Amino acid sequence: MIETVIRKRIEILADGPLVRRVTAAIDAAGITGWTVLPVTAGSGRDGRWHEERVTGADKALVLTIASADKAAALAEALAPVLTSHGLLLTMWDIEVIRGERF
Amino acid sequence: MIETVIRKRIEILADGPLVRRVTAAIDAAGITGWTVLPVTAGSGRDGRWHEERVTGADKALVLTIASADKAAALAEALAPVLTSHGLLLTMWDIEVIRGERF
Amino acid sequence: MIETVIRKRIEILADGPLVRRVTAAIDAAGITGWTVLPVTAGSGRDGRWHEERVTGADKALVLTIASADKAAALAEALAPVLTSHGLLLTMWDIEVIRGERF
Amino acid sequence: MDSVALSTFASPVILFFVLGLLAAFARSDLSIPEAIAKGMSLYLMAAIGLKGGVAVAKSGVNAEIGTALLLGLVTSFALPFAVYAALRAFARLDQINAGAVAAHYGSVSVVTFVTANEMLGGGGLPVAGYMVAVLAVMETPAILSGLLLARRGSVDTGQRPGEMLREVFLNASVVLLLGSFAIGFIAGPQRYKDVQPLFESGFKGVLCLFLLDMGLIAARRLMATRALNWRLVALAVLFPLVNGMVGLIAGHLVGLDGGTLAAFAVLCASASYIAVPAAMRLALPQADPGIYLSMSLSVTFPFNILINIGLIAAATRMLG
Amino acid sequence: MDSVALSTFASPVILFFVLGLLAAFARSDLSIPEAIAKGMSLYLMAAIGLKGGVAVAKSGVNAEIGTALLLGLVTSFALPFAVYAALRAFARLDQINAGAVAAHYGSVSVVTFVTANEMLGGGGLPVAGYMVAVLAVMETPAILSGLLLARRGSVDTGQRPGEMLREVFLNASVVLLLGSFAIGFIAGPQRYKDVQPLFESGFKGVLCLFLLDMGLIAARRLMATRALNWRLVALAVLFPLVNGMVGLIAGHLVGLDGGTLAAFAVLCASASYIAVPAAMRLALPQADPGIYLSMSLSVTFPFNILINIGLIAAATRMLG
Amino acid sequence: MDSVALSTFASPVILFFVLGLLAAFARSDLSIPEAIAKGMSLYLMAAIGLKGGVAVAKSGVNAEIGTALLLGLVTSFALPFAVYAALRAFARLDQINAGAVAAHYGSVSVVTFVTANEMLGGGGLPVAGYMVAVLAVMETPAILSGLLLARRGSVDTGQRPGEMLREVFLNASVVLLLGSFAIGFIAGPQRYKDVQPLFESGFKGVLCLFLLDMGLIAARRLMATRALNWRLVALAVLFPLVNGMVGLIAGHLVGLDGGTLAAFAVLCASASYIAVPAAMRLALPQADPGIYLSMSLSVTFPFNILINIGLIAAATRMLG
Ligand SMILES: Nc1ncnc2c1ncn2[C@@H]1O[C@H](COP(=O)(O)O)[C@@H](O)[C@H]1O
Ligand SMILES: Nc1ncnc2c1ncn2[C@@H]1O[C@H](COP(=O)(O)O)[C@@H](O)[C@H]1O
Ligand SMILES: Nc1ncnc2c1ncn2[C@@H]1O[C@H](COP(=O)(O)O)[C@@H](O)[C@H]1O
Ligand code: NA
Ligand code: NA
Ligand code: NA
Repeated sequence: MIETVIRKRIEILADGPLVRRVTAAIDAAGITGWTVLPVTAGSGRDGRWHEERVTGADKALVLTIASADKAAALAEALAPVLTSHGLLLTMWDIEVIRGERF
Repeated sequence: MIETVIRKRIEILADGPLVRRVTAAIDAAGITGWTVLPVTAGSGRDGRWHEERVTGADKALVLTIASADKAAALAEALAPVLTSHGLLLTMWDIEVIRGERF
Repeated sequence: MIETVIRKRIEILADGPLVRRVTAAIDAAGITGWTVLPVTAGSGRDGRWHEERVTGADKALVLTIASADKAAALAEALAPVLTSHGLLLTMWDIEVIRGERF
Repeated sequence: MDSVALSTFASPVILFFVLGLLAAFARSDLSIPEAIAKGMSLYLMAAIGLKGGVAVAKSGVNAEIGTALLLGLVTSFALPFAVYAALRAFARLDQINAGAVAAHYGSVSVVTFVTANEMLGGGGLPVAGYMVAVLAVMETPAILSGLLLARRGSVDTGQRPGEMLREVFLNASVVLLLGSFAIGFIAGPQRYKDVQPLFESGFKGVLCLFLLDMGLIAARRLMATRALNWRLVALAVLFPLVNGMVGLIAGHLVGLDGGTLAAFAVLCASASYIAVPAAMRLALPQADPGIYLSMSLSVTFPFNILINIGLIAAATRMLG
Repeated sequence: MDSVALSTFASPVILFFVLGLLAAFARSDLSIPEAIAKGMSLYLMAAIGLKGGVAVAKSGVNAEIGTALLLGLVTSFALPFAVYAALRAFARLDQINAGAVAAHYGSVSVVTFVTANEMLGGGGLPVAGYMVAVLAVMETPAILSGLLLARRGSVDTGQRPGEMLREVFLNASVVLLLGSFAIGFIAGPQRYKDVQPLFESGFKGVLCLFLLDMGLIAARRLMATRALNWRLVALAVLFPLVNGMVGLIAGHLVGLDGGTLAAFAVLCASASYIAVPAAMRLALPQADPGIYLSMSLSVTFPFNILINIGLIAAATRMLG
Repeated sequence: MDSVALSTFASPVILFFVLGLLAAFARSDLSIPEAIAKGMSLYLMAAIGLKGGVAVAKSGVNAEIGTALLLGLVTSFALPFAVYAALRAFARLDQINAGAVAAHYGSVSVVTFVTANEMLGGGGLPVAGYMVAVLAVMETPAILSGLLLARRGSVDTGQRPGEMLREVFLNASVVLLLGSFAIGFIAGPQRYKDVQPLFESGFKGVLCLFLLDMGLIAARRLMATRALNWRLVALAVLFPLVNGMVGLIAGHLVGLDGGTLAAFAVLCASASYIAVPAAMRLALPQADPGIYLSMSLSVTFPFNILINIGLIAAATRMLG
């Protein structure tokens, strides 16, 4: 059997112009990496939006895998921006292979 | 330490033309929002498909975060369509920050 | 209440040219299907990259849902490629509806 | 065979389609980004809509247009019944799949029409501008007959009827075709000049690249499908032949002629693979897309492009 | 009314915009892929940049250009103060939202400028090439005044100032507009010939398709918004009227005339919906995009395209 | 220096590349959607393929073509051995990375070829149409020699050989280049006229926008890379210089001359950054993309575009 370890997976939904700030926070938390996924539409308290990169109304999903400690540190670091800029952060436990990287 | 609460994350893979029906069900279940992610290819019992928006053979992933109650209500509401239209629904527990929104 | 069963959700981040090999491994493991999501940017030990399909520097996220047995078999099968080709594999438990398909 | 048919295989437009087919069969990884393909199809529809509208602004509106529109509506609604019967009797398809496939053959393929337009025009059979409007009205009536057939006379789709009707009458290609047709008609030949370079000079080149993509998609689907058997393949060749002849006779009877008649026959011969599949996903989800898409896109579409347009052109010349 | 205004509604460019509005209001699913829309906007900016630069290479650099640039800078910085006052007093908007909206009205809309350019040129009011540079310099000063207003005189944005300044002065459209302006200027009329077919012949056609998309986006946003009330809508019509007149008078006083004067007035009348919203997301996240985007994109933009450009053209003719 | 070299920096094509470099170095957020960039690269390949095929249809097939194709094959296969030796000895790269980099320099860059084609043609050194076929055959032999070098004489890649060969010989750009070359050849000058507006008039403009994107990508990668050192940078400048001269001499010996000779030298001087990196990911995953992409894309590519094409043109004139 292959060995797996438990890590945190964190996904953060952010406005396009804010993605750079989120990834900077991930780097600052000492996490080894991140990956950005595109999103095409959404709806929330502020109403609906639909892939309007033209008007800058686009969002992206930033995904990162980290140890529980670093994940907590990242959540802590992002907390003020989360509230002020309406980011959406979700976090859960996953198994990874070659976990020593994270 | 930042406070987190446990919510359900639900992801539904649906044919392009059906996405509107899925998001309507989410709205009807009283969930605050949803986000749509693009998908580019897939394979299932019905064979393979590959980003063919031209022939309408596209799919999308609808992601929504809700309390366990509302998630169950949504699953219940979507159940008939799930079977008849071959949607794929997965659901798991996550931690969110500022959970009072959901 | 709708009945759900527990399955594994596996997500594998791979270089574009390698996606075909990952999906072949999924098919070989006897799993019923898979879905590919696009990704637009990322950062890791090898530095940053940004949606450069022009230079072949693109990646994709392959997602598949399987029973715990098949998931373990898949992880086992992919393990050598994971290390040599720098794939990222994460895995966690989810609830699915109509679980007999997987 | 006819000069149109003969020159077919030396035209860049057709050769790019063949290149797409061959590349996919050889399992090359050549592919065109989805957004680009979608963009090209929007461009092609806007361009033929505009061109048609400008032509009608020049020629004036007349009774022939009304006749052709009506004939188009009736044919699109009626063809599925015959197609359905053949699918049930010969291919032994179940009712739901037979209804879904029938809807595709009653409706039309925009790209087949555009390609025919170029080939007929180039072969001395110019097509009247108003045929774009006929194309647009033929897209959707077949959906209704297909649903009637699939559901034993009921079109109840389990969804709000408004949603279904919107899907049918305001679907993107109908809106864009009729919209740019109206724009061409209102703007007229003089004001059209400004936008002509993009919409007219570039047209054939874009069609080449679009057909390259269609060749790739059609062949890849054919290789991946598990849903076809020889009876379905035979019907997917027979339908365009028979429907084309039906269109030729019906059009001839109401007084169409030349390229316009040929174009109408091509519309009857063609099968939808854009608007109708999307509608079927919603209204007949139990139907298998493997069947209807493979038939219309991977067999009928190439057959029309490579052979049937040439045959119809030849038959039209014999008639006139 | 003036011939420019009269012919507006028969021009394909405007008709495609109207088609987009109507299709969205009718809830059609017509849409243009995001990547295509982004590609078209880059094309339009490169094309007007080049054309402007070549025109200046022909006409030579003179004092008028310096005057116009300075006037543009001052106006973009100053307009938000008046807009802000109106928003606070009449629409009772809070300080932060009023500041954010004000920044949009001080800045400019590239597409409004491009459309005006075509309509004015076609109506006998050609616009001087250097106005592209004026357009570029007017994009960003308003962001500073908007922030000053929203933050009671402090522009501290809680972020590294470098990031904010880069966002403001090196944002994509400023770089592309000024960059291709410089390229046109360096290359000159002779070398421009090589690339003219793409950038000049195709221009109006691309503008048609781009405005189709803008119509869809503007109308869809209008239908989805919950943030507008009648006072905000009234101001979103009043601002372009008043700012356009302010621009006309200010431009006239410094000696601009003809199409160049009209184009300057259009710049003042237009509101940003690309560069400024992106900056506001970063610097004023508490401001509601529902308000500023709906006002600038869904009310002011269509009003300018459909009515105000014609009015400004008429007023310009009266002046000269 | 030569007129080609002199006029380089005033050509819009080159200026857009420089704009891309500068914008990226200044950390502007300017970027071109991936799908658009991919679409433009497909367009450029189809366009030069067609043009080349039509030219050969006009000029006829002759022995010179066979000679050039053979020379191309041999050179692409042979160059990596010299490159490998230099990488091992001077930059002390390990065997795997040296093999991977060597494969890139044996192969070719389509965009460098296209740019050279335009610049040479514009400078009175027209390139024979068949060079497109030479370009296509030079894309892949270097992959084999690179693998031989990296794996001590074995090309076993741990994957099914079929997959590897398909990747190599049916990769998208080879198929599209040779496919549209064949289409141009079959269609001939007469039928090519129909599609000429898109593929010929628009060509230089699209090349501008594509080079803008390449400038952005090259500079951003250069700034992000941690894999380069001065020895690697020096070699990334030396390789195109030396390989270009080798190509010039070899081509001269077999009888090529004028623009055709210069284009062959440019092919030798250029390094792949599309086909070869993708093959290396599969076959040599242990090799570091940071090294081979940064060298070929961020150093050699700009050096060729900005300086080396001009040098090769000057040297060609001295030869003939
Ligand atoms: N901790 C992480 N979380 C999410 N994605 C990661 C992480 N580390 C690496 N990646 C992704 O995997 C790719 C390859 O990583 P690496 O092999 O470390 O260069 C990166 O470019 C990222 O897209
Ligand atoms: N419950 C939810 N589930 C998934 N996505 C959400 C949810 N709520 C909000 N979102 C996403 O977050 C964005 C901003 O939300 P809001 O701040 O509520 O307007 C929305 O446009 C959605 O894309
Ligand atoms: N086990 C699976 N894991 C992930 N995606 C799946 C799986 N099975 C099916 N899918 C996706 O769901 C789509 C429809 O599946 P099916 O209804 O089995 O044809 C496929 O085309 C895939 O994109
Ligand atoms: Na039909
Ligand atoms: Na303004
Ligand atoms: Na080379």
